Amino acid sequence: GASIIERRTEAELTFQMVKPIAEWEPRNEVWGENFPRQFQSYLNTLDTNFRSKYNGSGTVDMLARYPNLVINWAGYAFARDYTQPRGHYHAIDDIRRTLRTGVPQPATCWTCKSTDVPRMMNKIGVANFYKGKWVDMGPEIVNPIGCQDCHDPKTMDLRIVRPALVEAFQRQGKDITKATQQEMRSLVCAQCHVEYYFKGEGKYLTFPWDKGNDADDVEKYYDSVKHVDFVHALSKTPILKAQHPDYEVYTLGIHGQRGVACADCHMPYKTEGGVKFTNHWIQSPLNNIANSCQICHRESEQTLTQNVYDRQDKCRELANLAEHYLATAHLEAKVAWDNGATDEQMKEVLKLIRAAQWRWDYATAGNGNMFHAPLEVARILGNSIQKSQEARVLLASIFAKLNVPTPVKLPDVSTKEKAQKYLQLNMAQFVKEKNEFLKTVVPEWDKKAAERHQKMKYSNQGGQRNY
Amino acid sequence: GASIIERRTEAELTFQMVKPIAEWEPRNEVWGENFPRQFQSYLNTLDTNFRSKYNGSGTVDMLARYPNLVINWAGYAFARDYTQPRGHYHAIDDIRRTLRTGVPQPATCWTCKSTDVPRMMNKIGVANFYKGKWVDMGPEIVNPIGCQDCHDPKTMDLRIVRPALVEAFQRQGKDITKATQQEMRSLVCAQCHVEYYFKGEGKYLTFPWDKGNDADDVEKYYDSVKHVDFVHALSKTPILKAQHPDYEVYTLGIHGQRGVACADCHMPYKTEGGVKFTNHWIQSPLNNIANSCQICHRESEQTLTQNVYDRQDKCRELANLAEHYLATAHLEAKVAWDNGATDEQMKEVLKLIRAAQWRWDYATAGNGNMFHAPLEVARILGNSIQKSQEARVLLASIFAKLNVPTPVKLPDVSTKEKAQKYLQLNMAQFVKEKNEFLKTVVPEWDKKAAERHQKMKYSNQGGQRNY
Amino acid sequence: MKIRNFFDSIMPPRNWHLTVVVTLGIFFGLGFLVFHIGNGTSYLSDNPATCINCHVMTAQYVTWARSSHARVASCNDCHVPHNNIVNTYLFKAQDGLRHSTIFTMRAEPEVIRIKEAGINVVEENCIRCHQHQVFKTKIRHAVTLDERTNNNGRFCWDCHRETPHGRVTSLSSFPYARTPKLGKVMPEWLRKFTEEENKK
Ligand code: HEC
Ligand code: HEC
Ligand code: HEC
Ligand code: HEC
Ligand code: HEC
Ligand code: HEC
Ligand code: HEC
Ligand code: HEC
Ligand code: HEC
Ligand code: HEC
Ligand code: HEC
Ligand code: HEC
Ligand code: HEC
Ligand code: HEC
Ligand SMILES: [Ca+2]
Ligand SMILES: [Ca+2]
Repeated sequence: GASIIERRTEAELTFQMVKPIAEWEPRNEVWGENFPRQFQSYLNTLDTNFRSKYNGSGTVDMLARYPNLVINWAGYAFARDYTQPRGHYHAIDDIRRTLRTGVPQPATCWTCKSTDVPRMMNKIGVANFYKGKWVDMGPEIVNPIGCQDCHDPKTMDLRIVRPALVEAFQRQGKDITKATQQEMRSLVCAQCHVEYYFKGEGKYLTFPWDKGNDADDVEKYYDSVKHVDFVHALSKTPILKAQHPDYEVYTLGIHGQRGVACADCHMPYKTEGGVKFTNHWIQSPLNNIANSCQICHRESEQTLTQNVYDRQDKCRELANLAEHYLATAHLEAKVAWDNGATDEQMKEVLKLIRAAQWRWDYATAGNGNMFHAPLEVARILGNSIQKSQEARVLLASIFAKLNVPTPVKLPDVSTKEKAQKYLQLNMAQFVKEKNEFLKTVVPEWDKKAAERHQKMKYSNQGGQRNY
Repeated sequence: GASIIERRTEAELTFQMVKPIAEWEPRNEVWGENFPRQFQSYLNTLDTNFRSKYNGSGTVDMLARYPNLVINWAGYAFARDYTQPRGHYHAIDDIRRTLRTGVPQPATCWTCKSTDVPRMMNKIGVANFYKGKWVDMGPEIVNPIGCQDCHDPKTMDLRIVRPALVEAFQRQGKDITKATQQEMRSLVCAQCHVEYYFKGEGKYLTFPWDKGNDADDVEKYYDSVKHVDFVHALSKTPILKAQHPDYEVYTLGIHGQRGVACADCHMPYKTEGGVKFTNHWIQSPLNNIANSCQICHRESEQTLTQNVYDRQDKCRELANLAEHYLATAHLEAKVAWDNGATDEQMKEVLKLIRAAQWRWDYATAGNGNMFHAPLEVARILGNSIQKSQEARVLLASIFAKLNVPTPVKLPDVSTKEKAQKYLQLNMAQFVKEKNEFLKTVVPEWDKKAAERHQKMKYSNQGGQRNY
Repeated sequence: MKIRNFFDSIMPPRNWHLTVVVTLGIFFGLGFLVFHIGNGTSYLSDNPATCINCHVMTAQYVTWARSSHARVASCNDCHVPHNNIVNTYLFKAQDGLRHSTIFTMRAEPEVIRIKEAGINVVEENCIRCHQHQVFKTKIRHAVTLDERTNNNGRFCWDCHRETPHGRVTSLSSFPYARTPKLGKVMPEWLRKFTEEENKK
């Protein structure tokens, strides 16, 4: 009898840590000494060479690709700069570099960018973390997303370290500690790949799932708390901005509903010699179809790629319409205001634009949405089109009342540059300031961090900057 | 292992003809003497008791369910009567009964309703068949869809007997004789479950697939031959009517693309006393999930039913919007005409309405479309919404020019009765005429047919009327 | 159905009769202790997580968990007979006892290989679920039947080599594989923090 019990304990100690990892160790390279395969594969997220029809590992200027975005976000920092995401290892670089951090931002912006975040939250408290200024936290947050964000350093079990996800589950009356291993293979991603907002003065990171997680439910929640992200510079609409509801939309698609996890497609098993392990090169599965899709599907790489493109094409077709008519509605609304339309006259128009923009943004802000749940995306976009067009029907009536001849003349905003110029955004100035910041402030941050790392265990390790 | 081999032998030994079947034998009961299992199961298409959320085997008055249809089809016989289809055995009853055959129709209408059709085409020639009047052909066409429509009476192989399908393939440069058996399991259905039009004076049945078979391709074809099904009674739009593009839309969905055939879902295998055969009870698969879907999917009946409903719900949501704004556009266009709008002013409006209506109809006219290819359906509907709303934006400008105060007052057409009354359709009269026809003309037809059947081989068999 | 036929249909294969009788005896007698401690009772469950109470099964568990079948077939769907309920439990009892014993004795090989009896069971089970795809009229797969009929020794997984465990399944092939345990889903500070919050 006894030997069986011994053997079971053995079974639980499957791995021997070369160097035990400290509870708050933020540096991947330290973890990597114990788990070289996972670490080496994770380093590949630095790659920027893969390009698919709509996504890939390189950065893509989304404002140049879809200039209507500039108009739709007029009055918000997104109109200055918005790109396709890159791999996890770029997270720190990219948030430092984006022109969106040229405007004052709260420390909350760091939450999903670094393994230093759990360390700091533990140190100064969650609410205090969010409360600070983004720039003030700079010296503390220098390691990009990594092992600490998903793993328990003692057992290497998957775990959640971002409070917002746990809190959102609690408010929905769900117990995240009951999650199965398969669910955890998506929930670690749901710490970050979700729609969020900054609640109240304390800029407390909050996931708006209290009423459910499709576009309609989340809109109801935001309406109920009267949330507004910004007032549109042209149409004066109180706008909701959606950010990457990747997890939410995934749950509305067939793969999510059949229990296929994010990790099944974005982190499939890899065989290296006689060893199999989870490939930590988190990227577009189209760069690795053989080990992801083809585990479950027997079709050729070409067919599977085409399946993805077909779905993205159909959704993009509707997204282009939604985007275009939304931009037109904003521009026409401005003409109405300029010609003396009253708040009363415009009330219904703004309501429609708010609803249309929310739907369009929820559908398109997740870069995987159009594959993760294409039908849901098309449904939301269809509603968006209906609403922005309805706004334009009302605007046409308003023009009649204001004696504005129709069709009204609209500015040429057909490229990113033209659109930004029309909005009088001083792009050259923003870029100059940013370069200044990268040259002067950032090196200071890195210096302080290097000093801190020196004092930590295993200080012989270089900082992440080396890669 | 052994059981599989047995099954295979069975399949090859099925064909011991008790009584050889004459080449153009139209009566199922005669074929049925050789194949009692297939025949008995086919008789079940008489059943009308199954009801799913959107479909089922009973007849459903679609005009009552979606009153906007009455407005959208104003000026066409569909505004009088349009129902959900029932099983194949009802085909003759239903075409006799529909108020749509209260208006003069060509014999072409019979083409997809009866096993007497190939017999007559063989006898009098294809073009001559189509050329005639529907009523004149009545005495010849009395047996509902059946074995003759899909099988070769000598070999029981699947075969195509409707010229329109073969011709459509030829015009596309495809050779239908090269079809695999699996393709044939859908192509027999594609003889009838397709969009069609009556070409030229000869009312020659034609499938509009020359430029491809999605909504855009078919529209291009119709535009190129300047086809118009009817001029809308309210908006004066030259309308295209879509009819059940079941096969076309199915090819755009994942099941079609993965080679799953119509028969896989609508005619799955059945085992009776150790014998395995094709269940000829062609019906909604939701009434038989265990033998259809669950052959390939391991989820519960409840989950699979919910999958179907989810897709139908999302598409229906967009269809309701498309339908509503289309009806509104027709009604508003009438107001514009009534207030003196010119052809020149209305030109663009009518173009948009035509395109919007085509898309909506193509998406919804196939009762299975919303499951067969939900994303494609949503894509077309999104485009439809965009176009009918754009028409309304233009109309709002026209109202301004005509000094019509907006929003314009529209009639209450919220039920089938109200809508038909608004269109001044004398429904009571139509019903009276139809009843008269069913009481006087139809029995004559049946009498003549019975006499003909007497003279045919195996004349001891009753006519189909007996079931 | 004739009574005789019924008995035939529930009897395990002839060459197992002795094993079965012995197994049953041990199962209901002394063997219970070993069986219980060694988590042998998990053999009666259909939950795959219970199979990997033995770490030697981790390789099979994690490969299965990442296969297309994880969603649709548990271990027992493939590895025990499903032709009738009695056979199902006899097979489970026999296997469970043998595996528990080998495990306890540390006698397991580096690379576990499926046994003849097990092979047949699995093959039958593939066919049980995939009947319709390997049935002749679905031509896509006619090849399978011919191969099997001619008895040239090919099993389904001779072609479908990655289904479901793949070719790399040695004990040391999965150095750090995580198998499900009810672990801690979040660190202590976060658990305390959110618990406090919840009280408010
Ligand atoms: C701690 C926050 C966080 C976690 C946890 C997280 N991500 Fe990310 N992810 C990001 C950020 C931030 C980026 C964008 C980085 C950039 O563009 O600089 C990103 C980028 C990506 C990309 C784009 C890569 C490319 O090549 O374009 C993919 C794919 C991705 N994540 C998938 C996942 C999956 C799958 C998981 C869970 C297994 C996950 N992420 C967990 C924050 C996170
Ligand atoms: C709840 C987690 C979360 C928060 C909070 C968050 N992000 Fe991100 N961020 C992500 C994820 C996930 C991605 C990658 C997915 C994508 O870009 O669609 C990302 C991508 C980015 C990128 C690269 C792509 C792009 O958008 O240009 C930048 C830059 C960025 N974030 C900046 C910020 C800033 C600035 C803030 C605060 C205003 C912020 N993030 C707050 C999760 C978050
Ligand atoms: C974005 C989330 C994420 C990050 C970051 C991450 N991992 Fe993982 N890791 C996973 C997931 C998901 C699995 C699969 C767990 C499962 O299947 O149960 C995994 C599995 C593992 C395993 C178990 C063995 C295996 O290969 O399946 C080890 C060891 C591991 N990771 C080490 C690391 C190390 C070291 C780093 C940092 C270099 C890291 N991980 C970064 C999500 C992550
Ligand atoms: C772990 C299993 C698994 C993986 C990995 C996987 N799929 Fe699937 N896929 C499924 C399941 C399950 C379904 C639902 C159909 C079903 O139940 O058979 C599905 C459905 C689909 C469909 C049809 C749904 C639709 O939108 O029409 C497509 C296309 C598809 N997958 C493509 C892919 C591609 C491309 C990848 C890789 C990027 C992929 N799958 C990865 C299991 C998987
Ligand atoms: C069934 C496979 C599958 C699953 C499950 C899945 N994805 Fe994806 N994901 C894809 C595909 C395919 C793309 C499109 C890649 C492309 O266009 O190159 C994609 C794209 C993305 C992108 C954008 C990638 C880029 O290159 O910028 C992100 C981020 C992402 N997914 C995150 C997630 C997250 C988070 C989850 C779970 C909540 C998830 N995915 C679940 C297959 C999947
Ligand atoms: C000769 C023409 C013809 C052929 C061939 C044909 N159908 Fe039909 N089908 C019809 C007509 C006409 C109806 C409507 C009958 C009615 O409503 O009276 C119909 C009705 C149906 C229905 C609705 C049944 C219900 O209960 O509501 C289904 C499902 C169907 N067909 C599937 C198929 C499939 C699958 C095939 C091929 C295996 C096929 N059909 C071949 C003409 C045809
Ligand atoms: C190319 C084949 C074809 C032609 C030609 C055709 N039908 Fe049908 N018909 C069908 C099919 C298939 C169905 C069942 C599918 C459905 O109703 O959506 C059907 C259903 C019907 C139904 C029952 C449902 C309903 O629509 O109310 C009636 C009545 C009917 N047809 C009358 C006619 C008339 C009248 C004509 C001539 C104007 C005609 N059909 C021409 C194939 C055809
Ligand atoms: C709407 C089309 C259609 C009609 C009508 C139809 N069949 Fe079939 N039949 C099929 C299809 C499809 C198959 C399957 C063929 C295959 O899998 O290759 C089939 C198969 C058969 C077979 C082969 C054995 C089997 O069960 O698979 C026989 C015999 C048969 N049908 C007899 C009949 C008889 C008798 C009638 C009239 C009572 C009839 N069929 C009406 C489409 C039809
Ligand atoms: C002969 C095989 C077969 C039959 C029968 C079948 N399916 Fe499928 N189904 C598939 C294949 C193949 C896919 C594509 C996904 C893949 O490649 O794994 C799929 C995909 C799906 C999907 C995901 C696609 C989407 O729209 O998101 C759903 C849902 C589905 N099937 C439901 C059903 C239902 C319900 C039935 C019965 C009415 C059914 N299937 C019958 C083979 C089949
Ligand atoms: C993968 C399974 C699948 C395939 C393949 C398939 N169908 Fe269907 N079909 C369905 C389902 C599910 C419905 C919806 C039934 C409901 O709502 O009750 C449906 C509905 C229909 C209907 C309306 C039924 C009614 O009750 O009125 C018709 C007609 C139809 N299909 C014809 C076809 C034809 C013709 C093909 C091939 C060109 C085809 N189907 C291929 C699953 C399938
Ligand atoms: C008590 C520990 C233990 C548990 C629990 C266990 N196994 Fe095993 N299993 C073993 C050992 C040890 C071997 C190696 C035996 C050998 O090589 O003869 C083995 C071998 C096997 C084999 C290959 C040898 C053969 O008999 O064909 C299969 C298949 C198998 N196990 C399936 C299962 C399944 C299915 C379950 C869960 C229902 C399970 N095992 C649970 C310890 C266990
Ligand atoms: C889809 C069917 C299927 C499922 C589900 C399945 N197995 Fe297997 N298993 C097989 C096949 C096939 C083999 C033989 C593989 C070979 O010989 O390459 C096998 C072999 C094994 C072996 C012997 C190792 C070897 O390579 O011969 C063990 C141990 C085993 N399985 C355990 C499990 C456990 C534990 C589970 C559940 C976690 C499981 N299996 C689930 C089909 C399955
Ligand atoms: C309990 C039922 C069941 C058993 C037993 C089973 N399968 Fe499957 N198998 C399925 C289902 C269901 C699918 C479709 C999976 C999906 O939808 O993702 C499938 C998918 C497949 C596929 C296509 C996907 C892939 O993994 O390549 C193959 C090949 C396959 N099975 C082979 C086998 C073999 C070989 C065996 C025996 C070793 C087996 N199956 C045992 C139910 C089963
Ligand atoms: C001689 C090699 C060979 C053998 C033996 C074999 N298969 Fe296959 N199998 C294939 C090939 C090749 C394909 C892909 C061809 C295709 O999809 O038409 C396939 C496809 C399949 C599929 C369909 C997968 C999909 O996603 O469409 C299933 C299920 C399957 N096999 C199960 C089995 C089962 C069960 C057995 C044993 C009875 C078996 N196979 C034996 C070669 C084989
Ligand atoms: Ca990217
Ligand atoms: Ca019906």
